[in-house]
Amino acid sequence: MNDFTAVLAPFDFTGMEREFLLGMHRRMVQAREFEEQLYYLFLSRPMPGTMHQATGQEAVAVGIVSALAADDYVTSTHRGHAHCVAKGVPLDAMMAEMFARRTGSCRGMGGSMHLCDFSRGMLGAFGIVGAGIPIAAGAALSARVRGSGQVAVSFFGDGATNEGIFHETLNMASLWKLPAIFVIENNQYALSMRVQESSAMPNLAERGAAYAIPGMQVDGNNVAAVYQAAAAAVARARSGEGPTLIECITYRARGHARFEASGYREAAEVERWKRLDPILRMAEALQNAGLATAAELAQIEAEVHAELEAAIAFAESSPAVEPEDYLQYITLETTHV
Amino acid sequence: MNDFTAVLAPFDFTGMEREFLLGMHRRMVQAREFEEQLYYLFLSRPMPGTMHQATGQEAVAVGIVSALAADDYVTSTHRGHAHCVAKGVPLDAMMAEMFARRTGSCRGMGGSMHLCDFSRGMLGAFGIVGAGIPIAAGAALSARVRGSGQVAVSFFGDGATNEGIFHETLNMASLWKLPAIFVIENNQYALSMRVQESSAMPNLAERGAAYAIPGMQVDGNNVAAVYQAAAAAVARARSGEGPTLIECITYRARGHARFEASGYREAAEVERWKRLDPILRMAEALQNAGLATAAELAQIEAEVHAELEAAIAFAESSPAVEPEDYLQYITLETTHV
Amino acid sequence: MSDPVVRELSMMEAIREAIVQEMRRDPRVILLGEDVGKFGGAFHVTHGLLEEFGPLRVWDTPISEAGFMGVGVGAALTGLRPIVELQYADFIFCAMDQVVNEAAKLRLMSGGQASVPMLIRAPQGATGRGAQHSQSVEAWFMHTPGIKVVLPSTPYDAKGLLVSALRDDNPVLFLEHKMLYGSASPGGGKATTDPTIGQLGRVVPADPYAIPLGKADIKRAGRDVTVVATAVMVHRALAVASQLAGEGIEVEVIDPRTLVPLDSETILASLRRTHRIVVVTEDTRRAGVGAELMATILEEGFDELDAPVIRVCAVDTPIPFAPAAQDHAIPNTADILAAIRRVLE
Amino acid sequence: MSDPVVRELSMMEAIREAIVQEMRRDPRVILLGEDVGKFGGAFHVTHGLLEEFGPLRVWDTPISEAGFMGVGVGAALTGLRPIVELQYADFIFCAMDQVVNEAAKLRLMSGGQASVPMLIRAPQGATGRGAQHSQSVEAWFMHTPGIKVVLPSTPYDAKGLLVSALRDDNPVLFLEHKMLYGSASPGGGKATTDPTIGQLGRVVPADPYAIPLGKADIKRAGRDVTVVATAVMVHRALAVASQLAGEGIEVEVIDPRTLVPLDSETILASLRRTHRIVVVTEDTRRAGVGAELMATILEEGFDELDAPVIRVCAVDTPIPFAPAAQDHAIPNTADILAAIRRVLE
Ligand SMILES: Cc1ncc(C[n+]2csc(CCOP(=O)(O)OP(=O)(O)O)c2C)c(N)n1
Ligand SMILES: Cc1ncc(C[n+]2csc(CCOP(=O)(O)OP(=O)(O)O)c2C)c(N)n1
Ligand SMILES: [Mg+2]
Ligand SMILES: [Mg+2]
Repeated sequence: MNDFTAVLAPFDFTGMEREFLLGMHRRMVQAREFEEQLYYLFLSRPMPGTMHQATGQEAVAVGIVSALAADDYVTSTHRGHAHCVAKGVPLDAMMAEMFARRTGSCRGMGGSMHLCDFSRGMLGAFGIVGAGIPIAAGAALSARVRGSGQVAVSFFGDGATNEGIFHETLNMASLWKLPAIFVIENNQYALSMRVQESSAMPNLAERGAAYAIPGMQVDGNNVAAVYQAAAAAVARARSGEGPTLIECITYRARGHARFEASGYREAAEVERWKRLDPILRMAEALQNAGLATAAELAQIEAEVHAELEAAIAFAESSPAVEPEDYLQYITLETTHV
Repeated sequence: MNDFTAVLAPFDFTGMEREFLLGMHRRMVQAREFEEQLYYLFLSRPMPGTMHQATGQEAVAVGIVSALAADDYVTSTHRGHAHCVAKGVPLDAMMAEMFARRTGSCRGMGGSMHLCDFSRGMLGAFGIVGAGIPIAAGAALSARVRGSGQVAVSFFGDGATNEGIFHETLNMASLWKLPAIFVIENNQYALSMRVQESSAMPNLAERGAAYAIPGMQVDGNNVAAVYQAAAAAVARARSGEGPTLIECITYRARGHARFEASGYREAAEVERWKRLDPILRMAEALQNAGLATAAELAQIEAEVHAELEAAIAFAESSPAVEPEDYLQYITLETTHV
Repeated sequence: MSDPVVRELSMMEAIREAIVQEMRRDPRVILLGEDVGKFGGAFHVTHGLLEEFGPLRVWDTPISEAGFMGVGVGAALTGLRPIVELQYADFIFCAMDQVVNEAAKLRLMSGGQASVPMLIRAPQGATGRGAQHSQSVEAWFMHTPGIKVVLPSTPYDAKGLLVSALRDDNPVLFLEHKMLYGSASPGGGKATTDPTIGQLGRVVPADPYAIPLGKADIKRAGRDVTVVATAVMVHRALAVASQLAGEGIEVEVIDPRTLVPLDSETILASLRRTHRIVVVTEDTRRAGVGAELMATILEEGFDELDAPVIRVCAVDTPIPFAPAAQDHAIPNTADILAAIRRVLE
Repeated sequence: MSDPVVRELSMMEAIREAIVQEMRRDPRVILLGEDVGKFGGAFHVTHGLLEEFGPLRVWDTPISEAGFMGVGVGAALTGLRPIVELQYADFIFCAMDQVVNEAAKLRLMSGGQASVPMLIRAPQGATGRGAQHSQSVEAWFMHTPGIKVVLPSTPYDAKGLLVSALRDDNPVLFLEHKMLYGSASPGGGKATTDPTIGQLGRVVPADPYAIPLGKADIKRAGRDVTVVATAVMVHRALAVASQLAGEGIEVEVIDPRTLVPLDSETILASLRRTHRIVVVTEDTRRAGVGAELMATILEEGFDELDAPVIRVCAVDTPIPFAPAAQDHAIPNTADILAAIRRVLE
């Protein structure tokens, strides 16, 4: 997106309660703080595995998930921490998973790229680009068959739209009018590849037309705008009208993965986007609207910071995974035959 | 395509020589006769394997390939006989392949679903729906790298457009402006599935827009119209402007595979399309334009009929594949290391 | 109590009956696949199901194997028990990522939260249609941790195994040999037949029954040599066994029925009686099912072996089209006979 | 004549050098893959190639594995010799159809008309990144007729094998163990290391040279027991061999280097000397490389065996994330040591 200003939207809080807005803000701060803490943990001690930060993209995760009910479904990506935070996965369990502890969300079996929490409809981060897309559609189909009224959201990147599975799934979801919402986190890059270099149609929302799916393009660094788009898509999905494709224009503030230097980006571009940071913008908008003071916002940050310290302490003091733990998770003994 | 009349085009022979037009007609008759002979062979004696007839679709194969040079590339499908005939694969060798003889195009190793002739740029029929699409793009990329000026055509069905590989390939071909032409043979069905049941956007030419590829929809039972579309696409490809998507609206006159009864189609629909038979229409148009008499056309049919009788005789008298023949074709001994 | 009803069924009918009965019993079972609804399936297995169960249970999909496999995974994760049908097993490679990286791994990756009770059905085996419609794919999935693999040889087994596979909480790949269906493909042509496929296991109870996964079946008892065979090869091995019985050689024929889990105990118990063993499978030789069976036997039964194990498998080749070539590439009764004679030397 | 130039290279550097030299020699060689150009590859292997060879030779692809694998096939069929890079071997399942059904079958299906001189490069092996970035995929392709499989363990071997693989007229899968690269992933983090990986084969000639496919290498000679090992396991086996040498036990360590074709002759010759054999691989056990090696040894060397062959392989599981669990699932030196002691009993 060379011309981001085209989607830059003012904050419109119409119909949103203060509590709700502060809740979204808090979630974004939690997601940010979770990853910033991780960043320093990875710098300062041997941590298992790797991680991909969604720093700068928090408004997408939080805005979308805030429009969902607790039992709605989400599938996520290799860059999944913020989605999990938004879906209410406990920070303690998430942090413990990063430390490969038994108390982790996935009992230490998954790690950063496979965080999930089935009790909260979080069906998983997927390390295979695009793999979560049909799985969300399947969850939506399941909701339809069971008549549960649930909807399913799949988050994926701009790069993922070039996988065949995107095409196959959107076609089926549209044909069957599944209660699904496909959210493109267009952070301008797939690793080193700018979206213009990897997508012949860089206006990704327009790809919806190939499946007769309405495509929306939103200011992905404006949590209220994202929420509003999601709310419309959720309403559409629940009323049986079918899926929506939402392209959220955002930016990956950090490298692709921990410490990746992103030498392929221009410093000026990175700087420009820093000023559009979704948390900064929301903080400003809340204050401008008289919904929160600087002190109240600082208070939230302090509380979140304390939560993260507690999460790290929880993780550190949790029992390590034992070498043979995994053996119980390979297959499920079926007893009901 | 419920409203086929929207694309029904009058025959416009502007700029086409009589010889050329009669040549296209002859190719269509050859393709038709090849498959009709096969139909009776399968009825009357044990024939190896199976076959999928393109009866009623001959104008697509012949119209497109007539716009190509001899060394341009083609990839084909399970329904590939007509493409091979159009590309000039000898009828003898094709028929011998159907009989599993050593003199077959593929030495009896491939059969109907894998007919190919590399000496004529015919890179193969593929039994995996969609598999030929990226292979044609690869041939186009190769032509670009070698600076050969060749173009590559991929034929595939309406059903194939729902495979992810269609999406991945068209995106790359457009990004890289490959000299490729993607031809959808929209014969209204993928086995039992009407195009409206399997494609959320049943106007398949419009799918090109998702990749910034121009999409054309043509009367696929009008060989002159198909040729004209192809000629434009070839010119575009050779001049470096990139790929074109051509949707040819046509109809599968016979069952999906030999003897498949197509109970899912209405008799009236089948009848309607019989009147739109591409060979009948071309014969009529040639006569109307004063380019051929009924007698001359009958003469072509008689000649083709004789060719096919000769091809069958050739196949029958050819040596059978010996049990161990295949062993030499599994891997190629590399001697140049 | 009256006697249970039994009839003769083809394998196609037996599988269909199992699916119908399970769909009546369990509303969570749904079907997904190309032409499975209106058309009734490429091999007629799902004939009439759309009519009985309606479009919320029977989903005709576009040609999008990866996509609908993934839809199956998502449905399985969220309370349904999907049956995903592929028209030919060869096409599973189009959906391989969803099978290997998602379906089979999700349980472990989620630390036991996820279960993926998905049944993948796929017709396989060589029937003269060339290299892209002929493969036997079991070995790839035997090597895929997290998925079970079932390979029935008779209608009776097929029905009982399908019931268990469908009630299993793990992903299961159910491979149906086209030559055993006993039905024509509505895609054209008559039923493919093999003279060695006789009446074995055609009598099938009308009521549902479950054959546990991981339980081999001794298709013929014998004291001189053990033959472990799967699918069509069970029938070829039995034909050879009958022939050898005329010479006074008693061949024991064991059908593992499921490759994962594998009932090595039944195989080893037989080996302890016969001390000689031949393994016959239709998949290609290198790193195939035969290799795994040999390795297992070698590990657990080395001291029982009076002769090296022999594997009779397909040649390491894509399956050629010409019938003479195909028949050379796939094990036939002469190959099996020769192997048995060699192991008895 | 002056002495040939030799230097110490990491495996990453050795592979890069082979590619650069072949690209200079043969204009038909092109590169396709995600981030292979501007970025220089997920593990830096193709660093600087776009600058040297330009965008007609080095193609940065979208994330479309099936698509660009198919593009590779098409290019290979029409006069080029593409190198297709996958960022992790686990992603090959996204492109599996093009590898198994097209690349590997086209030669046979076309009756020998087609050749597909395509080299697929993929980094593999467990390095703590969870189940979808850890697999060792060689067995699936060993079971795929029509494709060759190469698995180097040292920089020296990697360079020479890559040259041969690239000059081969068949599709070749070249699997590079991430732990052996000796370089950091630019995707983040430091080079993954293993204390058992020492200096073996780090001295690499500057000039191009070819190591033929199908030729095993005896990495250490020994008379008491043969260990056949691949990739990282070669290094672990050598560490154990050193340790056992202190006890007077001489272990012979053989690295097949290519799994297809397999140099069974070198393995069997060793067996004829030692009569005891252990097979060590990182892929999962069931129907894996270990099974095939055992089956081959059983078939051709049964009478030479003084003890059952033992295979040491990964547990049949998706690779768990926690390092302690991963290390349990993958063979380590203690596992190898125990197996050797057992086979010597
Ligand atoms: C199938 C597959 N191909 C490639 C990769 C390697 N990879 C991981 S993330 C990534 C870039 C993804 O880009 P995008 O979808 O835009 O998501 P982002 O990283 O920007 O959030 C790549 C190429 C992968 N994990 N899976
Ligand atoms: C990957 C794959 N999936 C399914 C099939 C089975 N199949 C063969 S042809 C066909 C229908 C193809 O429809 P379309 O692309 O419209 O081509 P048409 O048959 O109409 O020419 C199907 C489902 C296949 N051969 N390959
Ligand atoms: Mg991105
Ligand atoms: Mg069609």
